[in-house]
Amino acid sequence: MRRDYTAKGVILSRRFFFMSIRILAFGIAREICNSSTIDVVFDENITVEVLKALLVAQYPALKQLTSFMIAVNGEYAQASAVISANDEVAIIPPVSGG
Amino acid sequence: MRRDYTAKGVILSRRFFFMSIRILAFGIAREICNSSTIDVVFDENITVEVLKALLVAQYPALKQLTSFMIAVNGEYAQASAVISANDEVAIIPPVSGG
Amino acid sequence: MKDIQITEHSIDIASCINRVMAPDVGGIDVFIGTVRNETRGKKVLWLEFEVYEDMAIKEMNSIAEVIMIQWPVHSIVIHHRIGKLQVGEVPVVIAVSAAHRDAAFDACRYAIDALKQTVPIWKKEFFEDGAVWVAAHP
Amino acid sequence: MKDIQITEHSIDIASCINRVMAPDVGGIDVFIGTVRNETRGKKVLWLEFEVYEDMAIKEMNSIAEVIMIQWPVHSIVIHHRIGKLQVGEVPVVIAVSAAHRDAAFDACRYAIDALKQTVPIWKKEFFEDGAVWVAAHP
Repeated sequence: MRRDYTAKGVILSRRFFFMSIRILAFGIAREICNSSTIDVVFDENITVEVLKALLVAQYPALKQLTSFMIAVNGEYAQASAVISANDEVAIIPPVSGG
Repeated sequence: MRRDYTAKGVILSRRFFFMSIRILAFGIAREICNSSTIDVVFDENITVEVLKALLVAQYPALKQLTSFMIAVNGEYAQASAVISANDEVAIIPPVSGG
Repeated sequence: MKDIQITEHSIDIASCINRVMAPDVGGIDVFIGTVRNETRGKKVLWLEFEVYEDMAIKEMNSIAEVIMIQWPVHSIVIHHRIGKLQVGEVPVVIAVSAAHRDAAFDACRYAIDALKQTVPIWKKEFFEDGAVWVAAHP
Repeated sequence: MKDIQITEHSIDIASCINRVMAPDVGGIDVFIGTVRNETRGKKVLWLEFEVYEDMAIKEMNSIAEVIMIQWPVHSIVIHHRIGKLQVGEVPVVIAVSAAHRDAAFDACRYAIDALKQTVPIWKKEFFEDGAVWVAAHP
């Protein structure tokens, strides 16, 4: 069975389950994903860059945003940063506080 | 009688009396002149520049100020401005509000 | 001293100002954001602010820390309100005190500019004909 | 709208801010001057402010008018206190509101800079060993 790159409580894996993370979604990202949390499962450590690509594949409307960032443990993460098992990961669409 | 260039209610004239003005003095100028008003009498229209020279001659401590300006009718006056009979004239030492 | 808060209640501007006052302070600059009744010619009915609170508090603290390194300031207060706000209400108050006013002005302006760029807070504008997440789309 | 005042009583900061608020305002910048407890390393006991009131009001009005020509601001309040002020008290409050914050910041800073350069108000600092008119001598 190959169910590649799907999300929302399902499998993002080619091989066997290895790591499950919960992604927080805020603002317009929450609306695009239709949920304030998305549970995803990976079979290996992935980078922020790969996660963004997976998210865009799953939720194409994210591509239409001015930009979106990924925060890991409450801090903006670089594209090359590796996401680990117990990290708190969040989708940060363009901020507009103030 | 020649009482040239004296102030404080006396005569700043070589010839006959012609114009009397009251000068307001504020801040350190008030302390230097030892009064908040100085009455001076001129025998002809004078410029701000001449008035300043007369004041410095009478109150040499004014020369030690960082600077001082003359206001005529509540506005900063240019050196070349001519003072007229009913003008309100003021000595404005360096301001320090705020 | 820094005082960073996110609240669902109305911000007490006077108390923000009192917090940064001190005998060795000579100048205070305060920025107050207010909800405007229109944006790009469209009438705004109300706003809703959403926050990623843990991260927002972190980012606001880090803005205050950068300021304290960069300018000789005495105290910084940054209070941001979230939830539903009506026209005229106050989403944000930033107060910065310093011995001399230049530092207070520079730091306060830096704070609101940085807040608008990095703090994970999102504003949704509600119009008569719909709603828009500000800055979301090009 | 401009509201220019010179007063012998303590300035009501909250009311200065309320005066510049409006539904079409998006940002308010407020400058609050406070009496500092020291100047060039010397302990200040209190200050006394003297004013040439008619001219000061004129100059403050003209600062506000220049601002209204130069920046798209909504309202300006400039209140200056005179007489004897203790450490921690507030000699001046300037509040500027605008649709967008840049104008409010620029105009508020211009206002306090201009006020300190042109408005005929004089400050005497009282120390344990005497008193000095600020800026009077080089």
